[in-house]
Amino acid sequence: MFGIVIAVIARDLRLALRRQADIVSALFFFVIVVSLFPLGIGPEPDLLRKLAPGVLWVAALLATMLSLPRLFADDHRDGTLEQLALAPHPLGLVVLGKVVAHWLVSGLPLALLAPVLGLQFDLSADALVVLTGSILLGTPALSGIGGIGAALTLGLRGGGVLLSLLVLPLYIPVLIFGAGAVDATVTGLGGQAHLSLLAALTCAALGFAPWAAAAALKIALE
Amino acid sequence: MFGIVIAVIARDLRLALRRQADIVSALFFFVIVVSLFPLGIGPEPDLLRKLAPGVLWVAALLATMLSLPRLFADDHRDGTLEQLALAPHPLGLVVLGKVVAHWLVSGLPLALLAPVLGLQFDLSADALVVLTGSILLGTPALSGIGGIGAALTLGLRGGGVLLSLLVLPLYIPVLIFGAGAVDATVTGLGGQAHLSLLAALTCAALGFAPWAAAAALKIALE
Amino acid sequence: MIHWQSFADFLAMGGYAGYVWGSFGATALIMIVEPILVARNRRNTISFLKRQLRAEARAESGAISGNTTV
Amino acid sequence: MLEADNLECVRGDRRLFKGVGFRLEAGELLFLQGRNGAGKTSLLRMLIGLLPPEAGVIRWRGEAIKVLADEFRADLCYLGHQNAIKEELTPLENLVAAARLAEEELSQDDALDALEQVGLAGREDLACKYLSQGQKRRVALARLVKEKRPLWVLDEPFVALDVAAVAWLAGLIGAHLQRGGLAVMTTHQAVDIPAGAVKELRLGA
Amino acid sequence: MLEADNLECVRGDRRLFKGVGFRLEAGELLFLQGRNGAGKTSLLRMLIGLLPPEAGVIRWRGEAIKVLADEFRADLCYLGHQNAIKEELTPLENLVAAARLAEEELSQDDALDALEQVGLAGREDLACKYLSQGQKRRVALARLVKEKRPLWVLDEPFVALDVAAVAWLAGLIGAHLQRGGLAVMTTHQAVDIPAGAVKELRLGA
Amino acid sequence: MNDRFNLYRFAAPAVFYPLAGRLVPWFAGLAAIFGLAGLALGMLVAPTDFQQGEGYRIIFIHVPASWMSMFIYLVMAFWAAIGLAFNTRLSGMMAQALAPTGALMAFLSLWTGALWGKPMWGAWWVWDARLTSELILLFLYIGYLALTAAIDDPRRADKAGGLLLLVGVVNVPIIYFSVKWWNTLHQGASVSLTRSPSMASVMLWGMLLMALCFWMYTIAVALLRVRTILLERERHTDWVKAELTGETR
Ligand code: HEM
Ligand SMILES: Nc1ncnc2c1ncn2[C@@H]1O[C@H](COP(=O)(O)OP(=O)(O)OP(=O)(O)O)[C@@H](O)[C@H]1O
Ligand SMILES: Nc1ncnc2c1ncn2[C@@H]1O[C@H](COP(=O)(O)OP(=O)(O)OP(=O)(O)O)[C@@H](O)[C@H]1O
Ligand SMILES: [Mg+2]
Ligand SMILES: [Mg+2]
Repeated sequence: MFGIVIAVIARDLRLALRRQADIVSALFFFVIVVSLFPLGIGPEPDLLRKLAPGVLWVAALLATMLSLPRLFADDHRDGTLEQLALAPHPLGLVVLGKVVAHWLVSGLPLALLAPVLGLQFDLSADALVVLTGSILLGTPALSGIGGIGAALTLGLRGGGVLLSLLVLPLYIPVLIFGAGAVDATVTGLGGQAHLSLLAALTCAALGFAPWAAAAALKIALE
Repeated sequence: MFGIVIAVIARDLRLALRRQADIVSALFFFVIVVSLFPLGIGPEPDLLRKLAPGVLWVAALLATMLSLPRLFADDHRDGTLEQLALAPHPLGLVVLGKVVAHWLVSGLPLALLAPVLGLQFDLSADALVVLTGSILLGTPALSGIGGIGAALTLGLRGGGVLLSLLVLPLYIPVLIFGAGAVDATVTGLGGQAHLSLLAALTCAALGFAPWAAAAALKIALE
Repeated sequence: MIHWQSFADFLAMGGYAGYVWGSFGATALIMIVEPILVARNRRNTISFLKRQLRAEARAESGAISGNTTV
Repeated sequence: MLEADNLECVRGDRRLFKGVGFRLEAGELLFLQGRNGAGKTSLLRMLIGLLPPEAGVIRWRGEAIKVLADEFRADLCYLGHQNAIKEELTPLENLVAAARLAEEELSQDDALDALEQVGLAGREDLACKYLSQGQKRRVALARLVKEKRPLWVLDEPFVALDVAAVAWLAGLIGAHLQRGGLAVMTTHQAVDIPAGAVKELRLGA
Repeated sequence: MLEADNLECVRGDRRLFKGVGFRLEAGELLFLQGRNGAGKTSLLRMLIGLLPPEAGVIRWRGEAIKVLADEFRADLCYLGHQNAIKEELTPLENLVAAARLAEEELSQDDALDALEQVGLAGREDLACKYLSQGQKRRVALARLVKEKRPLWVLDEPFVALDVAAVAWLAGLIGAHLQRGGLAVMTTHQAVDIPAGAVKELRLGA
Repeated sequence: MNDRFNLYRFAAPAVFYPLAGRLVPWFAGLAAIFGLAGLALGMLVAPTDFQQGEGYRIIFIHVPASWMSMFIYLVMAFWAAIGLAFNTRLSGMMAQALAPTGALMAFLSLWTGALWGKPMWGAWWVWDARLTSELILLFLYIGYLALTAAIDDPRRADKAGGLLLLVGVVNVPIIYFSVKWWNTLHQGASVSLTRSPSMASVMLWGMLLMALCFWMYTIAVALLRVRTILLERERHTDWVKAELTGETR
C-alpha cells in the first residue's frame, strides 16, 4: 500500500537532484527576499528585531509557494500524470508522496537556513530555536495546502498567479501561528501554544489535502 | 519600423484581455502579499507606517516578477517565438513591444492600486502621491530588466525560481530608490531626488534591456 | 415618534455624516449598479445567442456542407 | 472482454458522437478511424476511464469499469499523444521508474533489452531531452516491449517514427494479439498489423 | 537559389553529419530523409538560420544567409514541429495576428477563405484550445494557403493529419513549386507531391 | 427525465428557468419593502446610542452585509457539495450566480466596518481576528471567481470551483467565532438565539428588517444571474432555442 508512496518520493527526489538548480534557487529566493527588507526599510536594529518573525515567515511562505506551480505541471505536460492516474492504486497516495517530496526539497532546507538569516536580524538563541521549530512544523502544511491549489490550477494559463491567489489566503493561519510562536518567544511569553496549534494544522493538512488534491487532479485530467 | 512594436503590443494586449483573470490575479497577489505583512508582524500602527514603503515596494516587485516567466514562455512553447525570430525585422523591437505590453497589464494597474493599500498602513496623502508616482516610474524598469531574466531562463526547468534569483538582485536599485522616495516624503525630506534617479533607471532599462533580451532569446532558440 | 429635530439634523448625523452616509451611499450604489450590470449582461448574452442561432441557421441552409471540405 | 454500449460524447457544446458501441474479444484489435476532430482521442480517454461519458457504459470482463476502478486499471496499458517520459532522466531510468510507479517488476537487464529492441542501444545513458522527436517516442514505446497486461490502448502510436520503427511496432502489436491480448488503436497512417483479427470503427459522418 | 556547402552539425558531443551540401533551384523540392535522430530537424534549423552550423556555409541567391539576415528571412516561411498558434485566440485571429507580425497583408476575407480551405469552416470562432490535434495542425497550415514567399521549410508537416488533409497539403506544396517556389521538407510518411522536381537528401549512415 | 422526484423536476433547467423568471420581481419587491421599512425604523425612529452617538447607525448595513457575506458562502458550499455528489448541472450555476454578490457583500462589510472603525477605534483598519478572517473571505470569493473564470469548460469550472468552496468553507466558522476564540477589539454577538438581545428593540427590528432586505435582494439578483447563465450553458438545447426565437423577457 505505502510502497507507492515511497516509489513516488524516490522518483521525485531523484528528479530534484538531477536539477539541483531548483532547490538552490528556492533557497536563494528566500535569502534575497529576507535581505531586501533591511534595504527597503532601513537598518535600525530595534525595528528589525520586531520585524524578524514576520519577514522570515512571509519569505518562507513565498519561497514555498513559488515552487508550487511545478508540483504537478511537469508531470501533466509530459503525460506522466495520466499514467499515474491510471496506475492501480488510489491517486491520493501518489499525491501524498509528491507532497512529502516537495517538503523535503523546499520546506526542510528553508528550516535549516532560517536560523542563519535570523542572526541578521539580531534574534536571541531561544527565538532562533523556536523559529526553526516553527518552520519545520509549519512547512508541511504549506506543501499540503499548496498541493490542492496546484492541482486546481493545473493546466490553466497564468496558473502561477492564480495559484498564489487561491493558496495565500489559506496560508494565513500557518503564518499567524508560525510568526506568533517566534514573536511570543521574543516577548518572553513562550511559543508552546502556537507550536501545538501549528502541529495540529499540519496533521490536518497532511491527512486531508492529498485527497482533495487527488479529486482536483481527476477533474483536471478529464 | 515601429509598426512591428505596435503590432506586438496590440496582440499581447488582446491575449491579456482574453484571459483577464491573469491581470486581476496579479493585482490580488499584490493585495494579499501586502496584507500578509501586518499579519506576520503585528498590528501596531506606528510600526506599520514605518514599514509601508518597503512592504509596498517589495510586494510590487514580487507581483511584477511572478508574471515574468510567462513573458516569453507561452510564445516559446507553442512555437510563436521561432516565428517572431524569423520575421524580417530586428528581434529587439519585438521584445520592446512585449515589455511595454507587460508593463501595461502589470505595472500600470499596480500603480493605480497602491494608494488604496497605502491607506491600510495609514500613510499621509503626500506619501500616497509619491508612492503612486514612484511605482509608475519604476515598474517599466522592472519589466525591462525582467525581460532579460525571462529570456535567459527561457525553456529551463525551474525557470521561475531561477528567474527570481537572476532578476531580484538587479531590482534592488529600483527598490531602494522607489521605497526611498516614499520614505523621504514620510520623513519630510521630499522624494524629488529619488524620483529622478528612478526615471533615469527606467530610461536606461528600456533602451538597453530589449536588445540584451533579444540576444538571450536567440541563444535560447538555437 | 421621529427622532430628528430637522432635516439638516438628519443629514448631519450627529457629526458622523461622512461615515454614515459613506456607508449607506456605497451600499446604495452597489445595490443599484449590480442589478443594472446583471441586466445588461443578460441583454448582451441574449442578443449574442440570437445572432449565433441565426448564423447557424444560415450555415445549415447554405451550400457549405460539413466541415470536411479538405 | 471489452464492451462499450451506446456511448455519447459531448465536448464543450458540441456532440461529437452518440450511440457508439463495440465488443472486443481476446486477440482482437479495434482500429479506430475518423477524420481530424472526429473524437477518437476523446473515445480512447473514455475507454481508459479518464473522461466520464455523457451517456452509455463501458464494461471489462462483463463489469462496468467505473465499478472495477483499480482492478480495471491493473489490466490496462495506455499510451497517449504525449510520451510520459521525463526529459531529465535517461531512457533507462525512465523505463525503470515507469515500471515501479505502475507497481510492476522490471529488472535492469529487461529494461536494457527493451531499449535495445527499440533501437536506442548506445543512448541508454543520455538524458532524454537530447533525443530527437522520434527517439523520444521510441523510449515511450519501449514500455510495451515487456508489457504483459491484456489491454493496450494506443493513441497514434506511429507518429514521428521512421519506417523501420513503424514496422517493428506493428510486429509488437501483432505478437501481443497472438498472446491473446486486446488492443485499441488510432492512426492516420496506413499500417498493417501482422496476424490478429482487426475490427474497424469509424467515427463521425 | 538555395545552396548549402559542406555543412557539419555537432549536437552535444555527437557529430550528426558532416560534409552535407546541396543546391536547390526555383521550382524544386528538397526531400530530407533519414531515420529518427539522423539530424533532419537540426539541418532545417541551420537552413533557416536559427542554429549556427559547426562548419560550412548556406547561401541564398548567392549570398550567405548570415549576411543577408532580415533580407533572407523576408523570403522564408518556416513551419516547425510546433504549430505556433495561440490557444486562446480563434483560428481567424491567429491567422491575422501571424500575418501582421510577419508584416504581411492579409484581409479578413482571405483569412476566412484560407480557413475554409483547410476544412475549418464553422470553427473560425472557437478558441484553438478546443481543437483536436489534427485541427490545430490545420490552423498552422492555413498560413501556407496565401503564402507567396519563395522558400518554404517544413518539418514533418503531415503529422497528425488525416488522409484527406495529407492529399490537400501535398497539392498545395505542388502548386507552390509550380509557381517557381522552393521547398525543403521532411516526413516519415510516404506522400507524393504532384509535379515539381524532387531532390532527395538522405542523412545518416 | 426524472419526473418521479419533484426536486429533480425543478432542478431541470427547462422548468427552473421560467420559474426563476416569475420569482425575480417578487423578491425584488420584497427587498424594496423590507428595505424601506428597515431604513424608516433605523434611520428615522431609532434613538441615539448612548456610547456611539449617531455613528452606530452604520450597524443597519454593516451587520446585514456581514451576515450575508458569510451566509452566501455557506450556500455556495452547499450547492458545491450537491453538485459534486450528485453531478447536478444546476448546482454549479447557482454557485456561480451567487459568487459576485457574495464578494460584494464581503466588500461592503469591510467598507462599512472601516468607516465605522475610524470614529470608534480611531483607525480605518486593525489587524484583529475578525477583520482579518473577513478579509480572507473576500479573497476566497475572488479566488473562486478567478478560478472559474480561468477554466473554459463550464463543467470542469464547476467541479474545480466546488472543490475550492468546500476547502474554503472552514473560514466561515472562524469568522463567526473569532470574537469568542480570540480577544479582539471587534464587538461580540449581540443577537443570539439563547440570550435575549442586548439591544434596544427598535434597533433590533431595524436591523432584522434590513437583514431581510439584503436577503431578498441577494435572491433576486442571483436568480436574474442564473437565468443568463442557464441560457448560455444550455444554448444548444431545444428549450433555449425556443426561448430565443419565441418571446424573450
Ligand atoms: C473592516 C472592519 C470590520 C469587519 C470586517 C467586520 C466584520 C463583521 C462581521 C463578519 C460581523 C458579523 C458576525 C456576527 O454577527 O457575529 C460583524 C458584526 C458586527 N460588527 Fe463588525 N466588522 C468590522 C468593523 C466593525 C466596527 C468598527 C464596529 C463598531 C465599532 C463593528 C461592530 C459590529 C457589530 C455591533 C456587529 C454585530 C454583532 C452582532 O450583533 O452579532 N464592526 N462585523
Ligand atoms: N471545450 C470544447 N468546446 C468545443 N469543442 C470542443 C471542446 N473540446 C473539444 N472539442 C472538439 O472536440 C473534438 C476533439 O476531438 P478529439 O481530440 O477526440 O479528436 P480526434 O478524433 O482525436 O482528432 P485528431 O485526429 O485530430 O487527433 C474537436 O472537434 C474539438 O473541436
Ligand atoms: N545536447 C546533445 N547532446 C547529445 N546529443 C544530442 C544533443 N542534442 C541533440 N542530440 C542528438 O541529435 C539528434 C537530434 O537530431 P534531430 O532532432 O535533428 O533528429 P531528426 O532527424 O529530426 O529525428 P526525428 O526524425 O526523430 O525527428 C539525436 O540523435 C540526439 O540524440
Ligand atoms: Mg486525437
Ligand atoms: Mg525531427
